[in-house]
Amino acid sequence: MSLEAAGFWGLALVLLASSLAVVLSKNLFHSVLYLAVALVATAGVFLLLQAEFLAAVQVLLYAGGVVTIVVFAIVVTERLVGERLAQTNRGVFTGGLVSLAVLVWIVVFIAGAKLPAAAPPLTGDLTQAIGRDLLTRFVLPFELLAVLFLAGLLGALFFARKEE
Amino acid sequence: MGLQPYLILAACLFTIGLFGVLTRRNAIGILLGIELMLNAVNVNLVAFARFTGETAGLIFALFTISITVAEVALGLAIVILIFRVRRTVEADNLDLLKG
Amino acid sequence: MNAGTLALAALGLPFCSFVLLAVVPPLRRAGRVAGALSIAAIGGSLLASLVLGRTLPRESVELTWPWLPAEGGPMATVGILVDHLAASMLVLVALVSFLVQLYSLGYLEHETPPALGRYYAYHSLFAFSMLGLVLASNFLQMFIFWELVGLCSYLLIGFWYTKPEAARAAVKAFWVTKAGDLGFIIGIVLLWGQAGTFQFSGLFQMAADRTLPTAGLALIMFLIYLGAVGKSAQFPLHVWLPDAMEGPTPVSALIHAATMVAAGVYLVSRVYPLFLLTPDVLALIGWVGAFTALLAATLGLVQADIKRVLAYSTVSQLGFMMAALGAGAAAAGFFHLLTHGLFKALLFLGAGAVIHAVGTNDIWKMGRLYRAMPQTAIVFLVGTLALAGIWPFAGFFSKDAVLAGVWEGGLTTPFLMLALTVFLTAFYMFRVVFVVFFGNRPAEGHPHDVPLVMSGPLWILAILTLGWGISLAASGGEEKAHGPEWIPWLASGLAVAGIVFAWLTYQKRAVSADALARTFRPLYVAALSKFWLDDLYGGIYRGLLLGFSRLVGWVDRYLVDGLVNLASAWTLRWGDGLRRIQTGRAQDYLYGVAFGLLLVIVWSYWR
Amino acid sequence: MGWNGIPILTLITWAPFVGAMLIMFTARHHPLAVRLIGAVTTGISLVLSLAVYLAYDTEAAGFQFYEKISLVPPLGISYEVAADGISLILVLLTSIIIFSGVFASWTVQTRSQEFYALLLVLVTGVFGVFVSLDLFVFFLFYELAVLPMYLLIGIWGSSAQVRPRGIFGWAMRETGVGSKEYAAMKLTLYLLLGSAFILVGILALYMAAGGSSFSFLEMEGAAFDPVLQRWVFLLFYVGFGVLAGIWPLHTWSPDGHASAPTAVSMLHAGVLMKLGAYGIVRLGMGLLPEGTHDWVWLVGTIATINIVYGALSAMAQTDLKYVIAYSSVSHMGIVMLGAATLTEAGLNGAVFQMFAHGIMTGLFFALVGLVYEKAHSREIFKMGGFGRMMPGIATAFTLGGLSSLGLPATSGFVAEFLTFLGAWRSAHSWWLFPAVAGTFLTAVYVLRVVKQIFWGEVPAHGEFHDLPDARGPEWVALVLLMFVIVLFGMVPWIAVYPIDTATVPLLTRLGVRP
Repeated sequence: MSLEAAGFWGLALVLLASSLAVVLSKNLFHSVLYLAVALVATAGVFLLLQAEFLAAVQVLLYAGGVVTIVVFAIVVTERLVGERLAQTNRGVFTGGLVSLAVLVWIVVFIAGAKLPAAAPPLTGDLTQAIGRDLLTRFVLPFELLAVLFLAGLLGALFFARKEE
Repeated sequence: MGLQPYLILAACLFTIGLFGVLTRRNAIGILLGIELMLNAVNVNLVAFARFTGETAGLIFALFTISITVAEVALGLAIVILIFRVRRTVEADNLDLLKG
Repeated sequence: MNAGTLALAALGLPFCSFVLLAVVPPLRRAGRVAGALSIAAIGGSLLASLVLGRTLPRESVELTWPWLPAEGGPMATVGILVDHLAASMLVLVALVSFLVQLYSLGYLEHETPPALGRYYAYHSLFAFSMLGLVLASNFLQMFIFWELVGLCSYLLIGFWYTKPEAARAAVKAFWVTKAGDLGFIIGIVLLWGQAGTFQFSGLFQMAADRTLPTAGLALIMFLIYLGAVGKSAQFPLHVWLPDAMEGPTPVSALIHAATMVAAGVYLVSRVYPLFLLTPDVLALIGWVGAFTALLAATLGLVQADIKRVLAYSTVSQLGFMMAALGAGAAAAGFFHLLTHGLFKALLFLGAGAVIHAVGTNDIWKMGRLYRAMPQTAIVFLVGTLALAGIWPFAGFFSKDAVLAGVWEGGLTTPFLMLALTVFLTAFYMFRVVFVVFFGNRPAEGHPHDVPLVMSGPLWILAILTLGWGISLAASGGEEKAHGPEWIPWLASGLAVAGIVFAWLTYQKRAVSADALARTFRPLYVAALSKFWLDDLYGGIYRGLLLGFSRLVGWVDRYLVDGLVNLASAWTLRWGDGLRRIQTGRAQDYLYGVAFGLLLVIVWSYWR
Repeated sequence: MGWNGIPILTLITWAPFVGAMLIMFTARHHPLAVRLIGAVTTGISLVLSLAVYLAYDTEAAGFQFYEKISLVPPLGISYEVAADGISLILVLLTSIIIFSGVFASWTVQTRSQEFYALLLVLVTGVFGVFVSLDLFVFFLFYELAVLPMYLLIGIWGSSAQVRPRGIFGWAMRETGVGSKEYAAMKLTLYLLLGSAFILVGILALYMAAGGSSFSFLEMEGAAFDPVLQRWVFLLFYVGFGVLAGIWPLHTWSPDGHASAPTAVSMLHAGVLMKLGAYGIVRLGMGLLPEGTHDWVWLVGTIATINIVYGALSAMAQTDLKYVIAYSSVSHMGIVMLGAATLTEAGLNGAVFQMFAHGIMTGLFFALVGLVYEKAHSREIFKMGGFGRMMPGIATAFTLGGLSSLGLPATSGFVAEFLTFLGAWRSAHSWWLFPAVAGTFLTAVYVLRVVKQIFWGEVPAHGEFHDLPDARGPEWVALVLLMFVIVLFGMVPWIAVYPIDTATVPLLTRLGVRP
């Protein structure tokens, strides 16, 4: 077993376990913490795939940003409601069945597909390539993203304003 | 290591997220499930990018991450707003979509 | 000026007056000024018609302009056709219109200025329309003006539109005449389908050349005659004319006695060459005319309203004219139209003077008026004598011609009906004369003779009636019919008998009116109920037409539209049922998404 | 392009749209400015329509003032406009009606800027339909003309009293019969159903013609398969017929017209119903000669039903607006009958009736609006004696009524008479008789209404005292419409000349003329 394989299986284990914990934990707060773990593990997967920049972004934005916001939200909500937020599941059997069916079919699909067995060797710096593409090929979506953020910002402000 | 294990890992992650979204009672819980699903997508994107040598996948993943952050922020804002109005975040009670 | 220009001038002057009154409200609201304008215009028309009548060339004059264009020449034209027939009618219409408009200045002196302006605007429109009808050179134009005079009749009957009776009478007049006009317009359309033209001259040419297809022509001419039945108040469409007396009396004199109601007779005379091709229709016209004359005369016997007596007598006299036309004596019928136009206008205007003075239409509230209004009594007597057909009044000659024509035409039974009508006419007219002007009881109030503006026209008409008769008598009566010698004696004898009988009954009271009524009880009752025709029509209108319309309306609303609503209600219900699967919870929808995803995957796998 | 280089039809079509934009963006909260913009932009359309009418060369005939801008070349969609004798008259009609409509609704209070903006947008759609030669753009304009109606009726409309009864009473109760929302929804659903048929028909022809162009002129050259023609004609007949109010698809119209605000009723009954008839004549008969021959018996027979049935239904109504609305159903029968005769006289009569009825019914709805506004009642049998208080309105109403019953010297007579002539010369000459009977029934119900409302004494119960006559801007509308009625009744050739230049080639295409 190569180092890569070992890393992959290890990370996969952590990732799946923490993900299950996210959706099953009774405590919302714990769920969020498990999410953070899952996200960091994903960053690890990215590293395995030699996408260092994305791994960094994942950790900084996702694990940092998202988790912080969610924690905030929980705190705010709990203060409003005045009690610990309970977190239960409902229709576990049906949900599980449907999810499992989806999983099975995706896996069957993947198993049937012809996929490359090994990654091609890397040519050049991926981060550099991202930077160049972002400002050339994908400059329009990139700018549109800015507009989207602006809209999101306005929306958040709108929601957050004081009740009239 | 081929592409297949990565895709299967992403599929597992995705279905776990789906399970969460389908079963969680709490709106915040649902949002967490969505995060997992999106994360699965990212894994797919990055894996494909690596195995095909096309940087577009990476950039898509970048976009996804950025947009997800915005989405989470807005989603939570909406949850809080709903909470203010309806005094609950129980998804069962949120049936405003009903015709 | 040539004949065409004169005719156009006669036609155009009232039109200009109407347009001015219609579009310049201040002028209309000025009342008497509007009247002056209208009278000046019709005066000009009268002048033009008189000049035209004197200078008329032997050949008829025809001018046409395209009206409805079509590929390869106009489909319909407008124009004027002036011949002796049109010219004489033109003079009659212009003259009576002029006198009546003048008379109205006095008769309607108490109206408000806007109402008076409106009255004269209608009158100008009527003069224009009637002159246009007379001058029409084709069937379409004839129909156009035919309807326009009908409109004026409607508007003028309803002049006092706040009176419910007047409103009802106006609408009734329009409907009944319109019913006849349905036949007229279908006839025109059919004739066009047959001959391809509306033009009188073209049709006459075809009739003369025998190129007009005769198949179905009888039906066409019958349909055209139906128009005349409505307009000229022939049985069974005569019911509107007595009710039309709700209008101001001058209007009755002009429209419902002298001119418009004669339009049917004029129509038949105008297109007589076409009617000559269909002898069956002519015979029908004669029979219906004579029957109408008799029927209306019996109705005239029992009326208490002076204007209604005159109205029934108008119907009766129109029957005379139609009978003459039907018997083939077109000239006699038209001659009677002209003389009747004069003396009936005179009678109506005289009655108007009486009504104006007494303030009621009821003859039993009048009496001994010859003392209070001698002038009116004299002119009314002149008119009555003319109507009764006493020598040497104009009516004698024309009635004589009609009777002779009918006899010569071989319509023996209609002739007997008409002879009986002569007797009845004299009787019911002198009944009015004796009751109103003589009698034993004086009228209520303080009646007085009318001012000059009203008596002037009366005298003019009286002088014309008498003068024309005297001139005819002097000239030996060239228009006199070529019938047997005994006919004038018979007619005069019957008329005198009628007068004497009326004198015995209503002046001397030697014969009791009540006893007469008892003797002819069934007839008396029937006449009082107008032979139940009005009830019949009322029943058809209210029961059949309105009832059926209500049924259709109900079907539309509740069955046709009900089905639509049923479809809509079902859709709503189904939607309501389907709505239940929409719980409104995002997660339930997500299940749908998951199933969809599954489907897509399975489908793409098995493809 | 256009006329001496001026894209005159485009200007006519889009001037109201520009007006609508100006109203929405500049004249908020300035009611007078809203009305002035409306009057000026529709006035521009009116003046230019008159110019087009005068400049049209009847000698040359055919489509004139041609403009074309390619929009989607691969699909053969282009903005292609031109006018022939028929479009010419209908464009003139539309501009007259909307111009008077702007004045007739001068007193609209609530949300007047939106009202005027929607009205003007709608008119752009109407103009567009009449001048478009590209079937795709034609359809777009058609929808543009139909859809704003929903809002116009739903927001500014008024509700009527309809008692649910009969075996379908429960259904009527459930759908809310009588309310303005019901009327708006019913009208929209009906018309959209119709446009679904039309769209299918247009696409079928587009495909059959080779799928390269939506241009009317090019489709005219294509010889379609007779079987296709038969079915597509039926699609067009039903689709456009809904808008033209053919029996039994007419029931949206009384409810819609009765609920709509004044200007909308005017426009809708006056112009929009003509869109339907125009579509049948232009697309149905113009493109599908054999289909026309297959179905003309049906078109004419249903038209006679329309005439008599509409008149009888009108007679049964007690609500003034319903009377007028049903009279439109009856009069649209004359239009369809004239078209179905396939004769020169009949077809000219049909187009003339489109114009005449448009003006007449526009006048009627304007008047009904005025009466309602002043008396706050539409119940005929509760009114009476209004002639004394509002002589102007009474005169105009009478004139409209006379035109309606086909009195000579009004435009209604010319139209009806031409149709009668055509009916008698057609293959089904019996059509003449119900048509003539219809005019008599019209006389009955119109004069009955006039007598009831304007004649007689004012009811004593004191509801209707000192009602004012029409005034100011309202007179502009009434006088204009009355003038047009009388003008086209007395000198009909000014309209028949251009119409004839369009109908004769159409009849030649239909093979009923050498």
